Amino acid sequence: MGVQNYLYLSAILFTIGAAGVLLRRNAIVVFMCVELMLNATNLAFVTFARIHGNLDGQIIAFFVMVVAAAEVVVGLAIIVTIFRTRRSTSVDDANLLKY
Amino acid sequence: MTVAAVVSAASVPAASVSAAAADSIPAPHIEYGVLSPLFVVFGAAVLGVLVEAFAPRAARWAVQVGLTVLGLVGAFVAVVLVASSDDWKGARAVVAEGAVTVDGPTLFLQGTILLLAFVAVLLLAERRLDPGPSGAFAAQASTVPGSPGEREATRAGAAQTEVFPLTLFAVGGMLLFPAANDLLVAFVALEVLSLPLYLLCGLARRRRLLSQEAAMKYFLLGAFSSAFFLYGIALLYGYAGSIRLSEIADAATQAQGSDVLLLSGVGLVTVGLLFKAGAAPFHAWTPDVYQGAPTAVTAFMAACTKVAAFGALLRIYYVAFGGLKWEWRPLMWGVAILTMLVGAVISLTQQDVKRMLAYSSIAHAGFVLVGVLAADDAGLRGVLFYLLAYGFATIGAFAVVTMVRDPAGEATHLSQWAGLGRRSPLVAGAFAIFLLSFAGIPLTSGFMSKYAVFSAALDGGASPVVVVAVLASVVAAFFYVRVIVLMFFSEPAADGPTVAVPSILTTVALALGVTVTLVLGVIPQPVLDLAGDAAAFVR
Amino acid sequence: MTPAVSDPLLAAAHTSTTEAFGFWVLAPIAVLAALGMLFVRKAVHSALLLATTMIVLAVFYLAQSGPFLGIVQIVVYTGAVMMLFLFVLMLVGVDSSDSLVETLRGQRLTGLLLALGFGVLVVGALGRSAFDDVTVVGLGTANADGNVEGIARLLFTDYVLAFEVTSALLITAALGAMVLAHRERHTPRKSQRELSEERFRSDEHPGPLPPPGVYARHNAVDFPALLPDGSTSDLSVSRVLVARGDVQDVQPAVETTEQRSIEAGEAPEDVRPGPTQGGRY
Amino acid sequence: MSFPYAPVLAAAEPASVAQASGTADLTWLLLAFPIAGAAVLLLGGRRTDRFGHLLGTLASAASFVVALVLWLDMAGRDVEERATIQKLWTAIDVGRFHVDIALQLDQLSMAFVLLITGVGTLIHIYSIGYMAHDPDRRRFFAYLNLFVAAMLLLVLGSDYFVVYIGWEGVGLASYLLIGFWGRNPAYATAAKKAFVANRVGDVGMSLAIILMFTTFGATDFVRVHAAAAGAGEGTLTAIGLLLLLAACGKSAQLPLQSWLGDAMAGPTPVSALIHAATMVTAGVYLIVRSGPIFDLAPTAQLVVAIVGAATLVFGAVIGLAKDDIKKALAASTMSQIGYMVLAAGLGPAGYAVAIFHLLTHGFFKAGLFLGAGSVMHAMNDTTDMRRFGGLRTAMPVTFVTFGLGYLAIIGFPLLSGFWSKDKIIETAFHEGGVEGWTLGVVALLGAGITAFYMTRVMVMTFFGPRRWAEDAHPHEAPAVMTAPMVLLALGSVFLGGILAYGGMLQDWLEPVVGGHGEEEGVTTLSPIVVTLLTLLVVAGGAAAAYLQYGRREVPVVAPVGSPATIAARNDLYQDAFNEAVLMRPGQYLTRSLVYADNRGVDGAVNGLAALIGGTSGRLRRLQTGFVRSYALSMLGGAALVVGALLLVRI
Repeated sequence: MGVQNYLYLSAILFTIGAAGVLLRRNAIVVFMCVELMLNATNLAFVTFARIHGNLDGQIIAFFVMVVAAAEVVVGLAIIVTIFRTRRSTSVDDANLLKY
Repeated sequence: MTVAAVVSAASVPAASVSAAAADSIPAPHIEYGVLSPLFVVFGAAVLGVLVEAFAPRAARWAVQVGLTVLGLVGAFVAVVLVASSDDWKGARAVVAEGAVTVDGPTLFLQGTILLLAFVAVLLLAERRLDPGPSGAFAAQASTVPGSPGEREATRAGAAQTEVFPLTLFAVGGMLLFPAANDLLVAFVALEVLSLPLYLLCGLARRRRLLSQEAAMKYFLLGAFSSAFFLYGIALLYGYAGSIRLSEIADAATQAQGSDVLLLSGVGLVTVGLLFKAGAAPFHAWTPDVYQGAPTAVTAFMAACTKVAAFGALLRIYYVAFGGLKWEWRPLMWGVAILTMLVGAVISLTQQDVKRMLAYSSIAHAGFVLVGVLAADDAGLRGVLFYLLAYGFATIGAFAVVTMVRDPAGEATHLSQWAGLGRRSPLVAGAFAIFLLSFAGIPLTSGFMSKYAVFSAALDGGASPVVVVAVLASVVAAFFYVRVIVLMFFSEPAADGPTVAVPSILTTVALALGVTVTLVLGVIPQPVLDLAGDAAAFVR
Repeated sequence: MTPAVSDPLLAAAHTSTTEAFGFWVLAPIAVLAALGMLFVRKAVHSALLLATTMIVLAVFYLAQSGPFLGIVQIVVYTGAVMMLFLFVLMLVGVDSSDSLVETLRGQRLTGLLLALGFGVLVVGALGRSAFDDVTVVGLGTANADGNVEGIARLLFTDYVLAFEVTSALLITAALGAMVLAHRERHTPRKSQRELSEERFRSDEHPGPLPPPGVYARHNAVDFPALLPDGSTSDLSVSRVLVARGDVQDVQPAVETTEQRSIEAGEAPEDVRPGPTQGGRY
Repeated sequence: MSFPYAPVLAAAEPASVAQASGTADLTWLLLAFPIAGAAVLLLGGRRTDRFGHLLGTLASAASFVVALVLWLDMAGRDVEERATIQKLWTAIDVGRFHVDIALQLDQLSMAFVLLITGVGTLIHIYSIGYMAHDPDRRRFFAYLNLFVAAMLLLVLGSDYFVVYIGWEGVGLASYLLIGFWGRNPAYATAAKKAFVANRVGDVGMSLAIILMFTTFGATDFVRVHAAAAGAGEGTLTAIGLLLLLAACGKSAQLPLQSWLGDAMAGPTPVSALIHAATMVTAGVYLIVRSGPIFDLAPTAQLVVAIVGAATLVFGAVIGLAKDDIKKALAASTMSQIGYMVLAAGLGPAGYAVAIFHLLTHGFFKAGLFLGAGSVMHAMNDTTDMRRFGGLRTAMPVTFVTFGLGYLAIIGFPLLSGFWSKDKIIETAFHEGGVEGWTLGVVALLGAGITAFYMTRVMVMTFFGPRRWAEDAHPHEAPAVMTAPMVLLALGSVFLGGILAYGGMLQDWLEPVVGGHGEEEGVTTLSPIVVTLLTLLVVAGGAAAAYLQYGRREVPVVAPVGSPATIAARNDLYQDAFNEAVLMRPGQYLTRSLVYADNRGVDGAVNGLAALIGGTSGRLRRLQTGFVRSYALSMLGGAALVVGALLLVRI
């Protein structure tokens, strides 16, 4: 088995995550799909690190985790605030700003 | 200051991990002098957080505003010192172990961002237009709008003074973004500038539902675009084995075999950059977020984020992808044309002033891209000048928006602006100047900036794009002039909004906007020279 | 399948049979779990499926000479981040589930098609990059001093600035969470004494309510208590039961008006006892 | 937007104008004083209310003193060394587009500088009294200073681009001053009218500048004029006509004349300074300054003369019927500027004459306006001459100064107007041929009509029985107002004679605008004959007016009058014309665009606009407000971007 299979897997997971962002309506699930995309990216980084034989890829993956953690905090805070006001976490309900 | 502590603290665990490895890790060398603007801003932000914790509530607003202004001014002084000092001229290159490049464009962009942020902070700190201790922001963002809890917080004189450290963190990210010499730093900087903005968008005092909706939209789409950006970085890393811009450029020029990976990476990184810059087809968030966010925050975003995003775009494109010019130029042609047309055409039918300005900012992103297309130092100079000129005009325009009010807050529907010139000729006149500048009428900064980017693009061989750009300017100009006519030559409605008298802060911001717009229109040469001197990237 | 290389330093350079086996077992699980996220109704299930994928990825990190990352993935991502997601799901209602009927016209079809197109593009690009010919260097040399040491070395030299700046990110996150979620108290907390005084001054019932079934033939919750005069106390039954009309008949000696209305299946308009009823227990 | 086409001509490097040195270094001070004055007054706000008027006057006066010093210095130098250029800074240097902000002080601009600062200062002084009771007097003085600065920049700029800045500046100041009492909707409309007419002119100016830039690769006088000889006549004609359009807008010439009458809504000192003495003459300045271009484009030059002649008669006819004293004077201004434009259209022979008339006119017309202001001041701001009459006893100083101005404008022998107007008529006849005769006769006729309507104004205001409203108690104005009137009256009497003495002005201007032209002209009528003829016509006109208005009762309510009178009263239907020809189509266009906006493509009234509006309306709908749609568009965009990049490799 070649290492590129990991890359294909990462691309597939990334795509599924992207599709999830388009299809799911619950803001939290949408956000989880974004996390899935980031995870897919990390897999690609780790695999490339292995291919190139340097640790830069792993470092980046590590940073991505830190950044994602911070992003999750902020994102969930925003979603909770909206939920308090609207009693709904559906992204389709937040539709006042348009045209 | 804090940075030194972080570094020394950071090296301790590394040492404890393995005694053998500890001595072999060389102490990292960080050029604090050259990077001082960054550290001043971050330091002020951290101090701001401490102020939140320890200062009494009554004093917080004043302390935070003072600290923020001081931080921005200090950082600007640092930029000027770095740019002028002979000692540091030698150090103008790749610093901080190769993570950051401090060169002409970096310093020019950092200076621009700091100036614009200073003006935007004046708007953020305005408290007379929306009377109350919290200004235009919610007294307490965690309370449900309209709930007893919110009323209680308002009564108690609560104020969300965290706005200021958040702004400073965003500014710090913006300073770093165009200076990043590797894609990881670029990504981290992108997040550092974005996260505070997501938060700031949701803090409006009035129309909080819209504000929160804006925050959520901006956040979800921003995170989505970050993911693309990151996957692009992954592909570029996979191609080049490094994320240093220069090494990517080297790998691209010595390409052997297939460079499909490289091109896909370029494409995905572009998605992330164009999203922040607000270019079509990644512009969809702009109108909604600009409309929903508190106007002062919108002004800050519209001016500073755009500068930072285009700065990073320029650096990554010129330095890392410079050798791929022939591959990415057709794409950028398309994006620029689409962006200009979408921005100009849709702005025609807008009824809301903030939304109209948002579409105008999209159109301007397109005009700036025309300058990027030139892909030479003349184009770079034009873009640098454009960003500065546009930033001041746009902050000024939003400052006017904050002043036109009715009992429900800002009156942003265009029909409410009819006859504004009769009621308040000065404010309407200032707005007219900004609109004329957006339209690119001579004697305003808009004319010179358009001239600079268009002529660079013409010399760079992008004449079809320039033709479209001129057409788009005409369409947009038609709309701007219509707004001017509406303000000056139609009867004001009886129950129309009034122009509230702002405090000195907004007045200064507005005056600065007008002055810079006019001065850059009449004597742009000094700034053009400055941008010209700065316009060369260090690889 | 490439045979395993004997040199342990280069062990990571090529996939061993074990690794291949692991991949083919785990990768489908990851993909299925990810796909599941798209199609399950409940948000909690989505979260658990995501956690599954993450754990699979952690295993892959371990397999690809990234033990540090593998552990961090489990501790930070699966442990902390997913917990945060779950907490928030609890907060907004763990039962919340999406209707899977699409409301935006054409969204699902275009979305899926676009995603498919995008996936084909990226997978195609990866495929055309011909990694089959590329020699996989492997992390044997890089990890010679140990993976953690290797990462530390890079982290505190080349990436030290990014590391420092990340602190700004974390402060921002903390500050943001405070701004949006923390509610400052603007009135002093009431003392026990104040609370009780308040209760007695109000028209509410100050003491415990009579339990159901007192002096009745049953002590089930739907049997109202009998008062000394033989009438029933409607304070003793849950208002929900009263509203539903599920209160059992205790055949009191004296029929009260309330009783009659309950029997008739009409819910009393104000189920909470008014001030006038205060003395009737 | 101008594009760097390869310039047709490599502009010659200029060497003919010396860099300023010595006293001429002070040129920038001329501008600095009024700019500083305006800045202090505008930024200082209410704090400067107490001394604002004095500061404004002082700034203007200081500028005048500098002008005098510069003039003496210039007169003391050799003829070849008189013109100087002071370069302040480089404004624009993008690609091939290079503009210096530089001040060119030569004999022509010197004349204007003296007029602007001199008359300007007098009017500042007058305004102290006139605006004494206005709460916004400080703002008024700030605008006046702003105007003086902009007007000075206009005449001092050494580059068409700089002139354009001044051009816009005076437009702005004029707009602010006309609308100074803007709470009155009629006044605001007047300001708007002036604004629109000026914008039309500005379009001409900016197009001309762009055309110059693309043709010559430069926009400064020296290089453009040096290179003009090498350009095609077609191009030069186009530039000339565009400059004429600009001049028409600013100088109220046909067909952009209509705003001037309405502009009288502004305070009277404004009318005197801007709409009589200085700003409206900017068009004449522009044409004279661009002489080298017009000389090479005879067609454009002829059009200039025709426009001038037509406006001359047009303004005079309107003046015949106006009962509003200021509007009558405005019509007269229009007509007098027609004389100047006519002269400027006669080529080198006429340039100096045009400037001559411009200077004398600046004095007597400013004097007349100030006199009118004094009368209005005395009559509770009434402007209807039918309510005046017999004011000569009540206001002796005003009567005398106004009377001298009157005599000057009709061309009474030996007064200022006599010298300059006579010269124009003479030069017109000198042209020879059909043109010369036609223009000459028109000019002659105009002199007669001028005499008629000015006599009418004079008689109706100062002579005859009193037709005052009951509450009118006319009184002489305070000294601060009468003093400037006296000084201007002195100018009206003597200035013409002094400047005409031995062709002094013409000699002075010759290095800039070219020769006298007396030698070249075709002698059709000898000067003496022309002078006599003119005097005859003028006397006839004055006598007719006296018979009409002096000997008969002037009704307080205007009689219906003949159709011709009605037409004249209605400004010869200029507004109706404008409305039918200019405004209506514009309105239809605007309306259709609005309609197209509202209705999308349904309102396909106006092809392209509707198309854009409709597209906009539809595209707008793409912004659905759903995050998921946006995400969809982003994914689509990402796929497109990557696909487009990869397309190169497949």
